[in-house]
Amino acid sequence: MDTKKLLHTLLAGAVAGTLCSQALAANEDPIKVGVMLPFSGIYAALGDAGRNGLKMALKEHAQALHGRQIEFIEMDTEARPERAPEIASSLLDQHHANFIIGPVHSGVAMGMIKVLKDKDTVMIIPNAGAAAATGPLCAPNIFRTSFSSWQPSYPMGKVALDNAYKRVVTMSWNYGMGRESLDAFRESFTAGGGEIVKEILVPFPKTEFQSYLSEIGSINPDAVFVFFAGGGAVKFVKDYDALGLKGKIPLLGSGFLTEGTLEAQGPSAEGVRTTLHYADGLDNEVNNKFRQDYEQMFGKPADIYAVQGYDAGLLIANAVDQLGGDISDQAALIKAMEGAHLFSPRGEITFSRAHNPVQNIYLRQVENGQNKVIDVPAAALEDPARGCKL
Amino acid sequence: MLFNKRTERYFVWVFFPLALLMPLFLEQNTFYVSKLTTVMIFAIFVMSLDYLVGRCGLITLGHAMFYGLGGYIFVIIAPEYEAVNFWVYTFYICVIAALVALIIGFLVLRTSGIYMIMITLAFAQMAFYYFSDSIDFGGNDGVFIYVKPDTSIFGISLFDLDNPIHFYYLCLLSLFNTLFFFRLVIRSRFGRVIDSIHENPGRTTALGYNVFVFRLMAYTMASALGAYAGYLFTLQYGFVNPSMLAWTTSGSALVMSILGGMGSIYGAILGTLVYEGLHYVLEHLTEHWLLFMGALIILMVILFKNGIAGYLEKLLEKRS
Amino acid sequence: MNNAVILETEGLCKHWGGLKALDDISLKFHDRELHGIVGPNGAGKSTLLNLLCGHYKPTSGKIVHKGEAIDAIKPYAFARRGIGRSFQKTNIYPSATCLENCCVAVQRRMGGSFNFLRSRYRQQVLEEIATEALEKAGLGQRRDQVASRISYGEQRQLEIAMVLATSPCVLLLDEPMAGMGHEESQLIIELLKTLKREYCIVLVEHDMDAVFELSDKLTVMVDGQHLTTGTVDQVRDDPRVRDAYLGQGDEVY
Amino acid sequence: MTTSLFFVQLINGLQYGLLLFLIASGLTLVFGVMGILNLAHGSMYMVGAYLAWYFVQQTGSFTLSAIISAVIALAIGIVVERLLIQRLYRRNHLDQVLLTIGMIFVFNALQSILWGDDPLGVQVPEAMSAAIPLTDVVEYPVYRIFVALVCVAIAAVMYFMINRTRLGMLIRAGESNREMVECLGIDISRLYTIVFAIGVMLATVAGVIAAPMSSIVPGMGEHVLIACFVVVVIGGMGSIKGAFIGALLVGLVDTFASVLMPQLSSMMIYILMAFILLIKPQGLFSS
Repeated sequence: MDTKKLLHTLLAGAVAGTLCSQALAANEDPIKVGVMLPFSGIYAALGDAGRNGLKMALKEHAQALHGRQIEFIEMDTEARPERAPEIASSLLDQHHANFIIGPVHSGVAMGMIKVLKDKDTVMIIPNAGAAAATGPLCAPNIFRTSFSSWQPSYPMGKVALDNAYKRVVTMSWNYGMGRESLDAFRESFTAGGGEIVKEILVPFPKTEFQSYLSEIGSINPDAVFVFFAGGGAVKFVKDYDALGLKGKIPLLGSGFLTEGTLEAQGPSAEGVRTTLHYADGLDNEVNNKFRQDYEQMFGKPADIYAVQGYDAGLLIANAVDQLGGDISDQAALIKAMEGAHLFSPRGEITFSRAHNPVQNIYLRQVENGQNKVIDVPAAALEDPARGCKL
Repeated sequence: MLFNKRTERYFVWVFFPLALLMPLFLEQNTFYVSKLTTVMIFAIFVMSLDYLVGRCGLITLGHAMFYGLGGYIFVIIAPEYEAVNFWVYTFYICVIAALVALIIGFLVLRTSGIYMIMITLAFAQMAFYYFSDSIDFGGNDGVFIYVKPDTSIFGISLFDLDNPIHFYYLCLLSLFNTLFFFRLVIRSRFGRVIDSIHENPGRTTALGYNVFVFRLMAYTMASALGAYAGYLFTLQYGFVNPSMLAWTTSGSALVMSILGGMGSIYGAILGTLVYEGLHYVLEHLTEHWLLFMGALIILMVILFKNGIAGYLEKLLEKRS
Repeated sequence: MNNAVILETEGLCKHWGGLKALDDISLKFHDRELHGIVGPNGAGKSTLLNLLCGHYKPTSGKIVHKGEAIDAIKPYAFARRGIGRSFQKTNIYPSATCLENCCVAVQRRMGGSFNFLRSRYRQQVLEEIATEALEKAGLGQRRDQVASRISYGEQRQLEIAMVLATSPCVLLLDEPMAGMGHEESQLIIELLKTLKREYCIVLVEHDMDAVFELSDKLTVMVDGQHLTTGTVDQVRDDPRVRDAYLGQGDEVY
Repeated sequence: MTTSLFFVQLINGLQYGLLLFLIASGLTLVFGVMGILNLAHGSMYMVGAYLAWYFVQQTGSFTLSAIISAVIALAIGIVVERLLIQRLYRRNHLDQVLLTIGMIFVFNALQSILWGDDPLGVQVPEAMSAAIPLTDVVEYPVYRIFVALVCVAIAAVMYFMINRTRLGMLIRAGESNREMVECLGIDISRLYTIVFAIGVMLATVAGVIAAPMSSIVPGMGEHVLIACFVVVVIGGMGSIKGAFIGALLVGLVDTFASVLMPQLSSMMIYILMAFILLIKPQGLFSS
């Protein structure tokens, strides 16, 4: 990070704080974008990619901002939920951020929502898929540019049935996101007559999978559906291969299983099928340009987390553009964002009444270290937003 | 004299008046008020740990269990959509936490040294995984508290917990009371026995004291206060998460307490302020704040033999 | 002398694995008498004291205090019954003042140890009793000094003062003169002479002159066994005692 | 559970246990000999995994990478001991805790700066990529058997060193009586440096050989640290034999608990530890 710039920002923030009573004309201020992502600890890679995507989008669409500058205020959540409210209130009360982008981790999202719900700022979630965020806890000022946990997993049930898998073992870490993913899969899979032979919940963040895999081997189901991400996904896919299950029992997963992890997984990941709202190899103009530019700017290939961050940036740019640069009226801003129609690298997206993206879900298969799209099992899929009263 | 070290008196006279006036300067910026509140709440927790580790010689790496329990007990016993009385629930939570501590203390206080460190950790991890795996209490994502308790006594409401400034003063009051309370306890006859046990448990037994019972009392008391801190933390933002119980919470509290100067109690406040302050400043200066934080901690261990409090005391001694 | 029996052992045994540290010891300790225990190294003297104060549990046998068997009670309960002991290695609270050292002892008896709020300095009686104990042990002038800063001999005195402060009926003293110079020893001897008029004292000591000078009764132990018990003169003339000490080279009397 | 599954799980448990032993052995050695509580031990495991990845990228050979990593680990051990740990021998455990927590921070930051935060992976060396079928479905990779054998071999070497060699004699003497070792005219500070470096190397080597079968991610050190402490405390601090038994116990209990009692599996090793400490407050094989 550019230390000088940040110091400058800080100073500006402090000055702005003290001069708050003599607020300047809104349109000349920079738009303040608080970034609340993990830059250290287990989710650091995800936070980094999200930030890159966000910055890239706002840079690319600078002309849409009607001359307004963007000021980033970056905060490391360390993926520690108990710190989330404090950091969120820092961005809200200290920095008076117009937009707050974050987080990666669902627990942190809950802590943020607690502070930011119905406040004078707009929260855009660029990853955390907790159903509650656009379900029971949904609010006018909370948007999500990623997915709800239900979205990527629900279509997989249909895919499994289409492949004539009748008996499936599901497995994930025992936490909200994992359980919600398995539930979504179960919902569509059992509705079509499939049977979940066993549901295995592994304590988070344990990565000793051998004993579970041996058990799966003894059950010998038609397929295995899992939710894992990051380091756990790497370890799981490698263990699945090493213990000889690969090639005998097809492995299905929520797309995070093979996102940002393919290089580490190596040949073990070949042939794994997953469903997600994005795929590296999506052949559309936006995506091709996005991937090329991203690689050029940051020296590594873009992943889903970068796309979601990028779309958070697109959403901001789009809304600011619609309002001609004046975002002082929160109601108008929210209305503009609700109506946004984005051309994302993942395809076109709009927003549901609960502010969750309505998007295509792709079926991908790993071929030569790439997630290749082989089908679109659900087009413009909208999260049911159970419990949302918007 | 209650605050018997000169350094401590200075600290009390500098810190509390400043803290009392702070919100007047920060009225524009409620964030700093909230941040200081969080730090003070954690300082209460660190103080209770400091009493156990530095005063009683009971090293625990499971103290965060009570911090988290403070929040979860509230979630469990309080009705979800009804404002309960703050003081009544403070009492409930402290009593329940004390009962839990009594049971766990009964088991863990049979061991000592590193074994005690580990067995306390074991219990804390069990509690952590219990709440983290539980679906009823929000699991990994935690629970919200929708309605904050009201603080009225006989119909007079002293603090509005939704107002950050009010909450700040409640926590400042709690901080001072805790410091005052520990000072009283240390000076008391109970404190005399605890001091004796810390210095020479064998001799204390030979004088006819049941060392186990005294340790159990101290453990229970400190745990109840730890739970009180956790309760305050939960109320600040209305959010409970199992990460409050994680061993890293115990670890950072231990770091702050050692940094401040073990056993000095007021050092716990110093340690928490310095640690959180450094964290805050470094985090805003560089993305690699961990590196500098680590290096500073290493330096401070090597330079300050008895923590910051010890260093200040030596400095004052030299002067006079 | 026919004082009442205060402490009594019946067939007391302590085995460490196969080793019989103490074998079938039956002794009677009388009020207001000093009962010396001597014997070569490894005779089991310290083991006996450790059993008498409850630090060890006997393998078999009984300890009877004022007519009650007490071998099953907790270690701290021994002290509460008035069985106080001093240790072979100085065992005090070095960072506290002498007065405070004794206060800890007095407070046990005075109660209030579970009073969390009342100041420990607020009770005059407690300090008076503690000061009294210090004076009895000849440490009155060291009252307010930190225990680690007084001389070694004085620390031994302090230990006795602490035991006195518990207002015991039995004093178990484990080599109170160990490592002391002649003059310091004399001080302790004088002290014990006055104390034995009030208390039952069990004294384990290597300094034979001192033991012979002080003891009303003397027990000789060898290899965990009870050899003989009698007055100083009886023991001195017992040929078995001479045998036992022969071949012990350095400790020949 | 069928017999064959039971058998497979037994192997899983033993293999996990053996790996745990390898990580924990350095921790218990350093504590036993030097009385130092090294919380940064887990970080060295992490460093090992990252070094393995880095040098496999550079040299293409896993064996070469393992050797270079071990040498670097020794160097880190010597430098850290001379520069930092040496100042703390006369301090209490708590200062050591604080110092080594500081070291964890530094190692984590360096990892992030040097190697980034993406999950990384090392491929199993070509020569050992085969697998042995156990049941119709489940196979057992040769590399994991090799790892288990390496762990057993290292345990045997440590046993031999401590019981049969001069260094081992000094170590045993140092455990029971520092002054005596010093009286024998041995430079105890050099002995300490060597022991600490060996401890660090053991953790690093564990990280290296675990790299091909795990994911290399930030924070992997802390996770393993707690498991290590459980192992070492169950066995009795400072006892190599205890660490060995403790590691196997933890490995087996964790493996079987995850299959038989999934609701309790996350807590099971802690329940085991609490249970053992309540019966034997000094662990199974404390001296």
